[in-house]
Amino acid sequence: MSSLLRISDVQVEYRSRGNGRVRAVAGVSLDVAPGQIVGLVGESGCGKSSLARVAVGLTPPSAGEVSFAGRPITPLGWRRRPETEIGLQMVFQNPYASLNPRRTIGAQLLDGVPATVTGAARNARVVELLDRVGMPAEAADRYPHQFSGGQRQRLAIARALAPQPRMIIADEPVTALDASSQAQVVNLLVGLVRELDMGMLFISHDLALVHEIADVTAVMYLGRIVETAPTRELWRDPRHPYTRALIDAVPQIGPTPRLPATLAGEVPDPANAPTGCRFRPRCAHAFAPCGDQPPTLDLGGRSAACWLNDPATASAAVASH
Amino acid sequence: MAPLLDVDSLAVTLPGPRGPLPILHDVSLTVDEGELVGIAGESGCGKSLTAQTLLGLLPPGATVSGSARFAGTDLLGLDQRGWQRVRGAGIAMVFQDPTAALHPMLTIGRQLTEHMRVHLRMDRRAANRRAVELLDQVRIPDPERALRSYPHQFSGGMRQRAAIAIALAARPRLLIADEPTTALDVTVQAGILALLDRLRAETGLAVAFITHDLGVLSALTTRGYVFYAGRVVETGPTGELLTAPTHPYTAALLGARPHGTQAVGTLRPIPGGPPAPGQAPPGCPFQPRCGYAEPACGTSPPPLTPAGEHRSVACVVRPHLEVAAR
Amino acid sequence: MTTVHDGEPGAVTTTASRPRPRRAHPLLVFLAKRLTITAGLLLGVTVVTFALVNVVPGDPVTANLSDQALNDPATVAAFREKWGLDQPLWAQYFQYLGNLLTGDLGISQQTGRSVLDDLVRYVPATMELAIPTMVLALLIGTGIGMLAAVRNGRFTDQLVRVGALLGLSTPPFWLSLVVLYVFFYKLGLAPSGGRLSTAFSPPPTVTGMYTVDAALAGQWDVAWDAAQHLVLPVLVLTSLTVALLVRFVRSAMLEVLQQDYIRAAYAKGLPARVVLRRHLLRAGLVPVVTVSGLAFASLLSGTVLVESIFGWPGLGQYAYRSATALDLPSILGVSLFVALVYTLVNLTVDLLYGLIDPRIRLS
Amino acid sequence: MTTIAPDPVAPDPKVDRALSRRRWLGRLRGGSTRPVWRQPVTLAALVILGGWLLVAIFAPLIAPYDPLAQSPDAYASPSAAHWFGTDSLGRDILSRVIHGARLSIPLALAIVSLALLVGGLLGLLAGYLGRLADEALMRLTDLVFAFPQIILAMAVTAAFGPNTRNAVLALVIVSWPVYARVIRSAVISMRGDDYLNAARLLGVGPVKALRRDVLPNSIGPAIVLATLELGNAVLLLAALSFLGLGPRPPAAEWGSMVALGSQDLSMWWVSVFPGLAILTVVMAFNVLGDALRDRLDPRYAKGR
Amino acid sequence: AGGGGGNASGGSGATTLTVNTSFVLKTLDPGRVYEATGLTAVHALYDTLLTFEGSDVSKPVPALAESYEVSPDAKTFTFKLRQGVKFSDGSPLTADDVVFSLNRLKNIKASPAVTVSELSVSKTDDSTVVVTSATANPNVPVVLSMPSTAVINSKVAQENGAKDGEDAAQGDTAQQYLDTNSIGSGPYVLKSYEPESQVVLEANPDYWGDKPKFDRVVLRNMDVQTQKLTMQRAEANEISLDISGKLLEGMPSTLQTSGVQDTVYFLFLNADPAVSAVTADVKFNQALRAAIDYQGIAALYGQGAAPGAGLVAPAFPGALPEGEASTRDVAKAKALLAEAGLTNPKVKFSYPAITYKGVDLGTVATKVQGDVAEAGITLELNPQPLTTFLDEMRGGKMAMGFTPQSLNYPVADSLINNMAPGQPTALRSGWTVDRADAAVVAAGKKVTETLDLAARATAMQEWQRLMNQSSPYIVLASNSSTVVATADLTGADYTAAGWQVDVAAVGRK
Ligand SMILES: Nc1ncnc2c1ncn2[C@@H]1O[C@H](COP(=O)(O)OP(=O)(O)OP(=O)(O)O)[C@@H](O)[C@H]1O
Ligand SMILES: Nc1ncnc2c1ncn2[C@@H]1O[C@H](COP(=O)(O)OP(=O)(O)OP(=O)(O)O)[C@@H](O)[C@H]1O
Ligand SMILES: [Mg+2]
Ligand SMILES: [Mg+2]
Repeated sequence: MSSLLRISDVQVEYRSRGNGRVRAVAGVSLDVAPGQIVGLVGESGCGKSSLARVAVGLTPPSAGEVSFAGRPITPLGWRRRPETEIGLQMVFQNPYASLNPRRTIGAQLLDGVPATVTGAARNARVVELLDRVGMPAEAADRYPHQFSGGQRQRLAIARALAPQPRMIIADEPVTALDASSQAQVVNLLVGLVRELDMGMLFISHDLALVHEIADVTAVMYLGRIVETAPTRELWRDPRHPYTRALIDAVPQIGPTPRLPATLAGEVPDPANAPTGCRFRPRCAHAFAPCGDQPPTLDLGGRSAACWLNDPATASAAVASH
Repeated sequence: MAPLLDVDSLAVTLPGPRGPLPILHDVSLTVDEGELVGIAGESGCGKSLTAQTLLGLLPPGATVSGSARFAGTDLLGLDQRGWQRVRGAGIAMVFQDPTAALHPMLTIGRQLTEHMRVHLRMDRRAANRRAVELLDQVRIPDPERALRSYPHQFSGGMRQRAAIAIALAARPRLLIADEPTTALDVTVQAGILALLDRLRAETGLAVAFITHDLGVLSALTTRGYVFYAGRVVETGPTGELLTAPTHPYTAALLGARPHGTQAVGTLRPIPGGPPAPGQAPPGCPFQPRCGYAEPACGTSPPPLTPAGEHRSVACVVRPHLEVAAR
Repeated sequence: MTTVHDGEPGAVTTTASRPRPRRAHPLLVFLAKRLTITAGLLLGVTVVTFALVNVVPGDPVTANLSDQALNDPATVAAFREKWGLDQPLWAQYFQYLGNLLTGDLGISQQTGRSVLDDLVRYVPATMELAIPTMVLALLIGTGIGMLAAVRNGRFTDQLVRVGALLGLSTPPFWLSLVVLYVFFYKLGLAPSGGRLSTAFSPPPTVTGMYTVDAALAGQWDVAWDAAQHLVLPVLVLTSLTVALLVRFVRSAMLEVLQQDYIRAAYAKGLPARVVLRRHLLRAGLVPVVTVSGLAFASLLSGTVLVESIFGWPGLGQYAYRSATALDLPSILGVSLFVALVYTLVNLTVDLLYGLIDPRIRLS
Repeated sequence: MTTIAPDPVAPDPKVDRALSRRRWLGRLRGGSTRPVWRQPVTLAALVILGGWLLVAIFAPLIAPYDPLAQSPDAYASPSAAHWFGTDSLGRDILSRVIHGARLSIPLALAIVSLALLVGGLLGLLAGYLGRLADEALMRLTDLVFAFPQIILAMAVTAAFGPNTRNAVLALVIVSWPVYARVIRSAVISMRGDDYLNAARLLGVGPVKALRRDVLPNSIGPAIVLATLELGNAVLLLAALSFLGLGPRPPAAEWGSMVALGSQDLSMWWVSVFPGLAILTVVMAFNVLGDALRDRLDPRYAKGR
Repeated sequence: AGGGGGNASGGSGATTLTVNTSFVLKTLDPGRVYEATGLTAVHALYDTLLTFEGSDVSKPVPALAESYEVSPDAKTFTFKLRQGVKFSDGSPLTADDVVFSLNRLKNIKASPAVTVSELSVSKTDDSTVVVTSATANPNVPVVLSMPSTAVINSKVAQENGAKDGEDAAQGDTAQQYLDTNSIGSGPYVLKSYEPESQVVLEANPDYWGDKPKFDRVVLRNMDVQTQKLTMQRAEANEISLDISGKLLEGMPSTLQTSGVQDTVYFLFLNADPAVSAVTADVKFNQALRAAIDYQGIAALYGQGAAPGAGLVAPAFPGALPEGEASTRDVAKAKALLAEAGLTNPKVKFSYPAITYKGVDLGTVATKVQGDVAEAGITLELNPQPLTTFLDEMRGGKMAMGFTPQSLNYPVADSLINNMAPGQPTALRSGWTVDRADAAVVAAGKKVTETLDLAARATAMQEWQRLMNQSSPYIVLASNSSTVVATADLTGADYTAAGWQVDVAAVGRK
């Protein structure tokens, strides 16, 4: 399966006042194939958005490369985006900031309709797009503030669909929404991706939600991807202690109160990341080899970056416990 | 025994551009000593406003009716001094966003001890001793140093735990936690939930926990209230409430949650949205979105009526259907 | 609000955090950067002033020689040569810069004294107005602004807002005339102008501020007289500055009042006065500090008009006279001084931020 | 368990009592969102400004005398014939004050709109281009800020010769940086805004993005500021005129009228009335600016 | 609270005379001083060979020179010095000091040097000084009464950088010292000098003449309008120098005033057609003259002013009598304009935006504008900062201007040297000898050639009458300079001699 979006060894650094450099993304590789939904989960501040922005070319990576449909993505400066990249679109987290409050919905959708579509066909496209996301044609003449958060997110999706993209990166598209609107938007997005056979990188910190929709789930911790696996397998048999902790921390509905499992320690700050395995200070299984950064081990259709998965070191862990 | 907090028929209106807006209607709820009670509902349904009413922190121009008694005191009749005595020492509050609720320019120590010294009449040393104990209790490492730190030097989870320590400092009997974990990651949330549960167990603290996450409600609380459009639509033991919901709204909320089935369209959104304040339909406020709506639902808002042991529901249709189904 | 620094040691429980490379003390880096910017700014000021003065159709010779002397070519030539006006513009500029580096601001054409001496003479006079004004304005402005914010929408607030509005809308020169008319002419409650009654001699110079110097020398009658002369100009300047501050403080405090942490402070059962004094004031101080810098700048503007009406021999009058006499060294001197004050005030403001707000604390 | 609560709107004495005791606290969170005509101060300002506009437009019809006409009746104190008295040349002060509105108000508008235009354009470019352009602009604005406004304006007018045009020019020179900064920071904060990102991802070119997405969303605060600055412009213009650097005589300019009056304070009416004219106009502009800000700037509108 | 102008007697018990005046003060160096307030101070600090007494400026009287002789050709002047005069530091004043002072004045080439540029000085013995003039000049005694010719202590001056040689223009560095120290023999010594605010003089205990009545004199910088307010509340020991004309109205009658009409305000029109064809037209010139309401302008100035007659102010010998004042005739003006073929002529009218001796020039200019408008002449007012105005005027490109004028020393002849056709000031208005009426040129020459002072005055009048017909100068009005003093003072008389008031002569009743 050839990949549509390929992120290889990308790093993102920020220069922040007083703190020097912050490496928000510290070497991430990720592939998304056509028609595939890849979920990316991780705690707040672990670098998900930074990765997404690099992936679409909004910011340049400090190292590594992103390619879309086989061509490298050139970081967008103050120039027009090349045609070849327009097939890669993004849906943003905050529905209140991702639509221009001073332009009509229609005008904003038209921005994305390819120049090849002309005349009345352009407006027809807008209506069609609105219809796709379940909004009436009248919406085209209205302004963003006249819509609720869920509706806006649907309009933002319509806009992303306008240039008929082959791949969508959705950065926490439903985090700001109510459970009910969340369900609406997620259903819509997933339905469209499946119907149009697009690829999608779905970023979220809600593990349960990703579990519901993603084919493959990647778990990110402090700028690194610690585990990637088909969603069911990941959920059933997590290979990285962090994935395990994340799954166990999701509160479940049951007949009697049952507290979710807690994870020791605090989320470290990327400016001050621990050496070696970054999860080491919070990991119940930490042992000697964790002082070195674990390699991403291919476990047959899935991968994990934990020494426990390396047969050579794992035995030592057993021995020491 | 009378409950610690007894709210009866509470109604609140807020000033709007075109006259007063009724926000809360006929809200009744109780919290017993040492009980963990949950309040859930969609955004804007009046959860926070209920908490604000109970602390006398309503916006200007609000009107309140009904009654709210806390440990024998009539809260709604309190004057400024009365409120000062109740707040912090009787009822304490933890806010949703720990970053916004901590003063960014005062040390944690100061924020932790200042009301102790007012309520518990402690001197500086005693207050500091207690502060260290409290920080230790909420599992903040190196409490002595933490006292001298500023909020921005803490991580989100630590901030929320510090906020909880602050709320507990003056030994309140009831803690109102208004979505204290919504801004936090699941792993951090797990820690906070565990902390609240432990505090309740160790100190007999009563907690009213506000959340919109039914999973959290289920994991932590023993009894729950579901709010919709400023009304309590259903109440009962949390486990029963969430595994066997009676009100169509509770059921719909549960249906919209992901349940790990991995198929397109398994999330079942509730059609439409909640009514804006003052624009609720004449009858049951949920009726326009309800799959079970009958003409009877459109006449007047159904009162909360007992439906089984410890449970009440404000629906005229669904309980009968269930009875019929059994 | 502003940049939030993560990575403070308190937050990190890791045992193996990477040692950071040694860097210069951030405060030093900050100061060095500011110094560079200031130097650039001052250079810019010299360029602008130089250019402006030379755009002026007026010729300094005309401004500085008597009418009949101007008819005498020898006198004119002597003047030109003496002040280097016979050299090309760029040469004049670079000569000025060269002298500047050695701390020589040149000699004022109109007073015939070194500009530095002139500044030393006039700056204290202006400071004698500016310091009490600023202190009064800060005290009154912060107090009233806070009161108005707390009483938002009520009568007190309306009153304060209207008052501030009046203060902001009153032309300073007109207000000076009005107070002069009322307090001096009609009521005779205050002297008409100047720094000291003619019956007194200025006290021995220490700070250059008469009230202070007289007090230091134990000449209480002189100090009292000097203080009386301060009343009207300070009254005018204060009323304008207070207005500016009140408006700003009020809206800044209102913003703070909306913050969750203020509600949280009430929710803890703290008495209102504690919340206001400890929580509100502290947070509101940051914007107050910002605006004080601004207020100071506008105060310096205000003194130009007020000094000229009250016959106050300060920097404002000196600037005005230098400008009308096209006295380049003096204009440059004043501009440089003001720019320096401006950057110093800004620097102080920034350092105060750090003091008030731990999030932007530097070290 | 529950009973129907009394009508929540109906006054309940107990509730009222509780509320009145608590009102001071409630006020903390901000007051009215009342419409303009319910806010007496704003209404008054609107009326005053409207009045002045009418006065300016119909000045020749309203003014009892020719504002330039001299008469031997110099320094006449206010009377039925001359409501505001006459000045040293026997000119009717009321008529001059009335005609002064035709100068001050349009000139203030001109100053502010020119400064907005210049500052806006520079700010837009600096914010958008960033880096060197931005740094250069910031240093330039710093430079202007480093001079006290009135001194710089004075120097500029003195340099180019005092007349109306140069006074306006000088005031534009001293006031554009504020707009440049406001627009610049709006643009910069918006550079990260997602609707701009989204548009660019759709292939919208930079100039189009600047025009459609950046400008309309950054101009708001600048316009609010401009309204607030109108009063200041009137004041500065009057100050320049007071110093003899404004519109040329015999123009009926309020600042120069105050200056004329200041020559002999015992003839108080000569300076008092033009001073009051300045005061009222500036005040009206300020109130209006405030109202506009409260209305348009969400930061201020919130709960106020 | 504080008393009015701050004239409460000081703690020291010393008597203080306060002199309020609006000043721009650049220096108290006698060799450089030229602003009025500087002259007032220098006159009190230093002695000159001769001087004027009270407000009489008709004849110099002895001061440092006990007597003097004038050669018949008016070129050599011999002064006999008074003996026993000491400088304020106690050292004796000698002929060398006189020679040094006058040479320094001439050679440092500062503003006042022009008055002595043709003079040279030498001593014949310790008590005799001879001044020679390159050209015949009967006014040398007057010049040597001026404060700039004050005698300074040459030794102290040289110690502080004073030079009197040819190269003194570059070499002399004594100004800084002389601004803060007085080294003269006058009735007062300099106590403090604050050029923006005040100059304080203290009585010289060793003064050779009559002791001054006041121990202290403070020359205080004060705006005119404030002076008026101050004097209205003043009780004693206070003088104001700028309250004149209109401002005198409404002053308490207890105050005494002393005024002399020594200032003349005139318009000038450029005679160079290249600058302005309109103003160069003699007919226009005459039309303008006829259109101006001289009486009205005098009324605008107020008390002590008179409609313009000639360029010489009434205070000085050679002035035209008031009866010859110009008069208004609008019809004539219109006729002249028609004759010249000018319809609605428009001229830019420049003037310095200043208040001179209590008169706002802008107000006067506006009045003129209003007057001539009735005759169909449009003047576009162009107020300028003083420097810009002077500069432009000097450039000779100003079409029409307005300026006050006071004399450098109380003799009107200097006007000829400046304003006669072809002279420097006249050239600024493009008035060359070629463009002038031959009669005017001749009349001017006649004045300078007349050595007898009385005859000179008559010639001067004749010159002015001719000037009034065709010169570029239109005299609007003459105005008084006034000393306003509290009732208790004596000798507070205004003098046209240059120093305004002799503070040493002011006494108390
Ligand atoms: N412009 C920036 N300058 C400096 N640091 C930044 C910047 N943007 C992000 N960071 C830092 O980089 C890290 C990763 O940020 P990022 O926004 O990618 O995280 P995220 O996983 O998307 O978090 P969230 O779930 O909160 O959206 C954080 O520590 C953040 O503080
Ligand atoms: N100060 C106020 N003025 C007017 N209306 C208000 C004010 N505060 C809240 N409301 C309205 O009251 C209703 C209830 O608000 P509340 O904050 O109690 O909701 P919530 O249930 O806490 O929602 P969330 O889950 O978003 O916190 C909302 O419709 C809100 O718009
Ligand atoms: Mg993110
Ligand atoms: Mg809430």
